[in-house]
Amino acid sequence: MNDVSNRALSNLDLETPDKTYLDSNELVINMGPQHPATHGVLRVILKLDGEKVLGTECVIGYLHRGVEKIAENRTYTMFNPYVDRMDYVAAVSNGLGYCEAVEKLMNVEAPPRAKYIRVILTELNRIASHQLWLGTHALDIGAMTPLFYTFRDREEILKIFERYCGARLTTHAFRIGGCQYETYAGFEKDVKNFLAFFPPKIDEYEALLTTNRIWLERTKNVGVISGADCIALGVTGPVLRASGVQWDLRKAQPYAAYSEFDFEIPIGTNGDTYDRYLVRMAEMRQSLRIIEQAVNGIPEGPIMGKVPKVIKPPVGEIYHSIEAPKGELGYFIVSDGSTQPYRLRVRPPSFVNLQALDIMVRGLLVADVVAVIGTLDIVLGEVDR
Amino acid sequence: MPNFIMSYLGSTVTPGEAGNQFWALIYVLIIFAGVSVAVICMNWIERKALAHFQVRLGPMRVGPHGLLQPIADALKLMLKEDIIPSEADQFVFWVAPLIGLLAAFTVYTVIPFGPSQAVSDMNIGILFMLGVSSLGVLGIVVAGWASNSHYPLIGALRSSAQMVSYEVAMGLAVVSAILMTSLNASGTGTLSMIGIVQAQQQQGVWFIFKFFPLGLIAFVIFAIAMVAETNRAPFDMAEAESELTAGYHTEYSGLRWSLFMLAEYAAMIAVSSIAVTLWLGGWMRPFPNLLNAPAWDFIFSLFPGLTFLGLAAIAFVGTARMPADSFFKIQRIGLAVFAALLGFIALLLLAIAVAGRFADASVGARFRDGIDYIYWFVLKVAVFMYLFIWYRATWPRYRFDQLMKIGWKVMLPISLGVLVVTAIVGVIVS
Amino acid sequence: MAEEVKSPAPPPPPEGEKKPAAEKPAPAASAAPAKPAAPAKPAAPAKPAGPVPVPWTSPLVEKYRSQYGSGLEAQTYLGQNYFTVDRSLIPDILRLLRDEEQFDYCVDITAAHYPKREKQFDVVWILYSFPRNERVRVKTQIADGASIPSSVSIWPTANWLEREVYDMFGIQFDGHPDLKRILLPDGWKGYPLRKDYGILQQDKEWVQINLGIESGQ
Amino acid sequence: MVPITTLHYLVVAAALFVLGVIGVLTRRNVVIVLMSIELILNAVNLNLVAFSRMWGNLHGQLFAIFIVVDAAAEAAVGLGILIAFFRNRETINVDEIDLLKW
Amino acid sequence: MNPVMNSALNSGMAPVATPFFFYMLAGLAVIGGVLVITRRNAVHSALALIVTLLAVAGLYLMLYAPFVAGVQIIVYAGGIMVLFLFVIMLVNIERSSKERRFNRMWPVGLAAACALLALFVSAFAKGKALFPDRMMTLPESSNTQQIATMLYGEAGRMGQYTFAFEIASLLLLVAILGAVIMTKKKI
Repeated sequence: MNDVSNRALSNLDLETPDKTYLDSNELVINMGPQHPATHGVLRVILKLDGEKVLGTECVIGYLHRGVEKIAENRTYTMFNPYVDRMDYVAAVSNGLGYCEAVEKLMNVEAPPRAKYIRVILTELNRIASHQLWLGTHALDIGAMTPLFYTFRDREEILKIFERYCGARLTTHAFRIGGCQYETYAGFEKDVKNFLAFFPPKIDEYEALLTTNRIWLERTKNVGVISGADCIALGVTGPVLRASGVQWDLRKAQPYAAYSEFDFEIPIGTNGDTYDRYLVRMAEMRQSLRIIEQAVNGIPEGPIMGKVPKVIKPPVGEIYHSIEAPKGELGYFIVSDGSTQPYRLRVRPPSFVNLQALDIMVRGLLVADVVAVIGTLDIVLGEVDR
Repeated sequence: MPNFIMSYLGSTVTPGEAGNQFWALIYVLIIFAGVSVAVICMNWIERKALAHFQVRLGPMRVGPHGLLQPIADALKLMLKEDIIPSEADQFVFWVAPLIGLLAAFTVYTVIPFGPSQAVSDMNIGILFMLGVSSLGVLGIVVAGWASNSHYPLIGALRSSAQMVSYEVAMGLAVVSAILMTSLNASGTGTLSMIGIVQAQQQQGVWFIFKFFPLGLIAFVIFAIAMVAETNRAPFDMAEAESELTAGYHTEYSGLRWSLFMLAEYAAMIAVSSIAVTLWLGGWMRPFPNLLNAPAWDFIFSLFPGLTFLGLAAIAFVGTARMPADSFFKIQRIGLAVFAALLGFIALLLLAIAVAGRFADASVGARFRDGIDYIYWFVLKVAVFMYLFIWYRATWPRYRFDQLMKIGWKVMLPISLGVLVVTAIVGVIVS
Repeated sequence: MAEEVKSPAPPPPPEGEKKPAAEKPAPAASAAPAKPAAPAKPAAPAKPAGPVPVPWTSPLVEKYRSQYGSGLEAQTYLGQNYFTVDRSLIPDILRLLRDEEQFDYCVDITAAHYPKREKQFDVVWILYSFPRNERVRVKTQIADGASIPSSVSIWPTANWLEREVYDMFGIQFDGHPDLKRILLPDGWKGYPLRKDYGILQQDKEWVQINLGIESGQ
Repeated sequence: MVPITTLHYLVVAAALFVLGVIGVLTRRNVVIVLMSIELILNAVNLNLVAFSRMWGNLHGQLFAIFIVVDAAAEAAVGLGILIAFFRNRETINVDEIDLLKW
Repeated sequence: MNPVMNSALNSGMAPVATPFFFYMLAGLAVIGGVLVITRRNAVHSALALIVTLLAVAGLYLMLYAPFVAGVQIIVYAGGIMVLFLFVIMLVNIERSSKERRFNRMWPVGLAAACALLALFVSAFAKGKALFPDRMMTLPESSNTQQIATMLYGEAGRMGQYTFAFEIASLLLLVAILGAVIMTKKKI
């Protein structure tokens, strides 16, 4: 089938250099867990021949907090804030995934107004997550300035979150069955201001990087992965779309109110770091389109569905997944009828995408490992759970 | 003894040449102090300019607008603990920054700030400069090795390979500039730096504009090579934070580390002053031959005064806009004093310019010329410094193999090509 | 062979009486549950039973039922179809699903621990087919200590997913290229996600040796 | 202070030459042997330039430049052989390099 | 080349600084040489060699050979020594520094070197009379200028050493090829 599966994926199965020449400078280098470019506590063991990477092995688990074990000892509502701590960069979409999973388990539907609010906040969060990715990714490759531009603009989004639910990062914005808070007075005005404020800012980022000769040199044909390999390795999100696979859960299996908005799915052609950059930049623009339609068309009505005070879903198990900024974020909940989930499994996109690092990096140079880790956009909170 | 001192004042030859060790020593001290002050200002300017590129304010806390920040940094570095890794090689670890510093500063003996304002006018000026700048590589290589750990070793190997390969391109670009000096009547070129500037004066054109595209291409090659030579901006592979943590000076700390920084900035200033000397007509003011009417001389001689006046005005505006509450009182006074100082210098310079204008042949005129030479030279070097900062703000970093590819496959052939074409055109023209 | 298991038998702890889900008819395809949801337990008082898994009938299911007969059940719960398969069928049914039914994306592999059951562990594969935009789950039950063939050769993504299941539950996967702990330190003893593993429990010995502190708490 | 004549330079060159020869003959490490050869070449250069200064023409200096060129070539090839050899036999002391073909 | 230095020299009385500089540089060169062959650690002896090279460059300056001094600094100190350090680090031969430094035959080597020294001394002693006591004056125009005319010839005429110079460039080409082929792992 695809070439990836027949090559057994044992770690560090390196094609050993031919023995005729004893390699005098074969280094095994530890990158991490304290390393400026590993986006958190990820340790990558690199086997180098000079500068070329022969193979890598990721050692993870430094940030493992046992979220799934905790879930089994918390009630459904109590567990809600834990979910924000996994992918702390895109906390809102974690919350959305979890609440929708439990609603599906309980066969309850959130009211339309709540769905619209959820879509607006999730798309804002997607933009914020992509901004943070762009800033840190550009910094790893050496361009210092985009970091400050992106963080300055991300402030606007975080202000909206803070006004809406009081928190900037771990927002805990949604409840099972709908939203906790009605939108504050100037919500539509703030979002509309943001919609006007942000497009020229994206043009600023693109002016800085898209046609920047050195940026092209550092990202073109780096960390190439084909669509088939992506599917085989379970890679989802912008990385998959950059390899040419037109698949986005918001379109494939619409949830919340996504079916009511029209937006395109940007895809790349040859699955290299530059295409992933273009895809994420285009995604930011598409999110703006969604927010615009959502803000203009937000219906009136209740924001909380008919959900009992104490949530005791019926016995059974369901799997529900949403399109988080990093990829498919899934919740597999087994309920035994009690108020606490019997088993709650989180399928994190970063954890599965990180597995593709070894394939993408083989044969590249050390400087590219940093670029590829950046382009995978992994968050260690989600990888280690 | 006094005539030994005064004897030199009248002569129009550099102290080194006039065999006057005493004045040579004074020039060396002046240049050493001048470069250190320039490095300190450069540190402040780099942080502020970089900050304003990146939509932030930069150091604002220490002194008005962070003016005392470099001094604070220097003090901090001196007080910081100077750690030497356990199995590092004590002697080599100690000597490495000194080699780097030695290489960076000895280049200044040859750089002319004026027809007679240079430590010594060696007739192999350029050759000496190229030689000493290649010694800088040794400092870095040995530093990387002495720290006895993986990352500095790789950083040292990388930066030495990078500097050696760009030195070749730089050397060839310099040769094509020197070739242009020999296109005068006598047909004998010169290696001495002062000679080169005088050649540009005689030929009435800066070498960057000579045989239009050629001079410019050679200049651009040199400009790129000098950025790579000092491990800066897009070519800062050696201390690429994201991969090798800090490259060759990872294990250094405290004063020793600041020596490396001093050496890096000094090398930056040195290399850009060589570029200025070779291509932008060293200390000559713009359009020396075209607008050489005394009126024009006077106008151009006003520039130093006007620049300082401008700086003083900016400082005064700064004090005015400073918020009123008490915390800023000291800073306000400090800035006001600084502004007054700048204003005073501005007036002084204007006075000299005016005096020079009317009392032509007197000492005042020679003194005014001296100031003009230094002013124009420093202005041009400042432009280069701004370019360094600009590169650092906008460009991401080249990967190491791309860097080498450019060095060998792009820069070297082009600089060879420029050299050959310059030679041919030179033969045709003369 | 495997007795007909309607749904994972609720653990013996005092089975909460069925919380009356909202009066929503099971949106599952078949309107009335084909088999009366006669819960083995005494019928809950007046409150009607919530949505219950109903047998899932589709050509795909028919083909496999004819092929594997009793070793395979197909149910649907809240619109999500899943197979409950006997352990012996595991490698070939997955390969079949991937090759013939184009379930080319293995979304997730996970497990659940039911200490009271004779076959304690439920291993679950969540598959998705890009061409058919459809999701299916394959479940199997294995006893404690039993091993299960690894599906890394079918979907390379299974490498880390199975390592995590081993790390958390201690289920051995035969044929896995490099089965070792992924999240917990290598020398850690105990499998945290088992029900008998306390929430505050820690491998004290590992903590003392490696971190040099008395205990993590 | 007696004026510096050419003889002084010759003595210094001779000293360097002898040091180089000692280095070549007694050291075990190939890199040090190569460095000693560089020392010897330097001694020769010093002699040439001293004589060129004495006779007042530039032939000596010119020849010194040629020797520098040659030293560069010799160092490059010598180190090339060293690397090739080290990569193969993991040793660089002179006694063990006794095979013409390995 | 500045007139002042030259005229003073002709009168046989060099400015007072020269003998001091000569002895300093010569001492530096010899001490550097000794360090090169005695250091246990290869990088230390490389540094010592650099010191020697710079000292010899200084001696060239005193012998009015600035061009050769420049070439020496650029090619030797800047180029070849970087190559040596590069190889020492790349091949990280620190392991071998634990072993004995001198080979077993070192007394014989030493004896041979001393014999050579004795030969030099005797040659110098006998030939002392042959050396003219006064240095000839060096030609006026700048040193680099003359070297160029001898190398490349002047106004169309071939210089004495132009042909030799081309062969030298050929030699360098061969050396480059040799080095590359030797060190490349897989061609």
